[in-house]
Amino acid sequence: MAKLVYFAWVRERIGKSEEELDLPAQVTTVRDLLDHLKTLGEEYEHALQYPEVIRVAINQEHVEHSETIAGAREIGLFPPMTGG
Amino acid sequence: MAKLVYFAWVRERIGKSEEELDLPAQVTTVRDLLDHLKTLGEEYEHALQYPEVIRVAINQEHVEHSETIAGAREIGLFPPMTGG
Amino acid sequence: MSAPTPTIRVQAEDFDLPSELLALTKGRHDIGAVVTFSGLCRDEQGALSALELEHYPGMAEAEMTRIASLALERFSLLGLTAVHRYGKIMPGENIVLVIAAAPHRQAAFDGANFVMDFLKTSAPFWKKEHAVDGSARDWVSAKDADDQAQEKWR
Amino acid sequence: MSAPTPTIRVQAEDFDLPSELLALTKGRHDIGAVVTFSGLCRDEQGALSALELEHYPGMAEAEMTRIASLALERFSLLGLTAVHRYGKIMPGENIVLVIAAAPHRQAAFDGANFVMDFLKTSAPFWKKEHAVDGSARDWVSAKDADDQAQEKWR
Repeated sequence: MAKLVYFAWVRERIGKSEEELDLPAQVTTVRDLLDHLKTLGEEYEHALQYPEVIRVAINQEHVEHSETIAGAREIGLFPPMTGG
Repeated sequence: MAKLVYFAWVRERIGKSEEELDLPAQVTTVRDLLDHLKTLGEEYEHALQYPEVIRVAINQEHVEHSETIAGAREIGLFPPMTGG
Repeated sequence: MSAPTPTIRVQAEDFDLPSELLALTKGRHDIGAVVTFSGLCRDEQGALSALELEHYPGMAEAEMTRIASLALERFSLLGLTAVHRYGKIMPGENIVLVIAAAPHRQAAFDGANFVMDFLKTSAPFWKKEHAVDGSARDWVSAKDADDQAQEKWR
Repeated sequence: MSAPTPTIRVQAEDFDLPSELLALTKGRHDIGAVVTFSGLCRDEQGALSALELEHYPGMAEAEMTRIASLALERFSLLGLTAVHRYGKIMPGENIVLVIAAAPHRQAAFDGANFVMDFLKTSAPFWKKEHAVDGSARDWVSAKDADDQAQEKWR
């Protein structure tokens, strides 16, 4: 089980701010996760249409898409940041 | 007649903060002025020993040593600035 | 000497620059330069009625602390404060505050500038614009210029 | 659009950063970034009892206005304030304040930084140090680093 949290337009398009998901064993990297989520419905497809722009944090730290998700308690998906 | 004003260690070494001086006709540039002042006594010599470090303002605007002093109402002599 | 601990806060309420400044500098005689940066909500020539700031609680504080610690060490700062607001913010209101204190001026300028550049691109905040006519509510797009601004510190 | 008029003051008394900040930004919705720089008197690890600031009355204001006008135009600033004190200043006290307001952050940082670099090398102020033991009263030497800092804006 992985806890997923969504922010900004990723959250709006998926339609929820967080969820717990059972992930298939072959989903091992962030890139695998994004590909998998896109199969879960058109709201996910809409949110993750251009996966290369999606920023990802594991346990609240930025990671690359090539990173493994092994040991992740919390995975955050969001657009590029626009604070400051 | 030119009004001369002195600041910081130039003022301290000359021993006054301002004076009016009659300048010889051949004193036409700032450099001439500095050379002339050095002949007026050892306090001037001490203040202007290294004329290249002396900053000069004519009518309260910075000028180079090659500048003419014609038309100067007020000539300021001082060390490099250390404000801010 | 270890770097000082930064003051980091993420909050809905406004901040008070004078109080933050005083907290950082009071009673100290080793600080020669303090730079403050305030980011404010502009109304975009009257088109914008408000900004809504969303953030990733926990991670926002963690990233700001990480960025502040980098700046403290890199520029040998004597103190650093960073406060970022979230929620609805009206034109003219404060969004973000950074204060950097140092013995000399360039370190204070660079420290505050560095923190702002990294906050923009790394701290998990997102801005949504509310139009005056109520029609559009668009998420602000990230700017290439912000990524480039971050590059200047490499 | 012509550049705004800078606020320039040379004074013996302390200044109040919050009041100056408010005067520059109050009621405005076009300012997105404000950078303040405060220069303070350091005690040099306890060796310094005070600074004495001498200035060239009239020319100090004129040079500060000239520098401020250059910055307003070069960085398209929305507002600029520069206040410089003279007379005796104790450790921990303010010496100089610069505030730059702009639509975006880099212009505000650059505006304040530019003004400080030029104030250091062009505004007619001179600092004399008073030692704690009363023995030495030395004029501060101009720094090559300050001339170099000014060069970066060429």
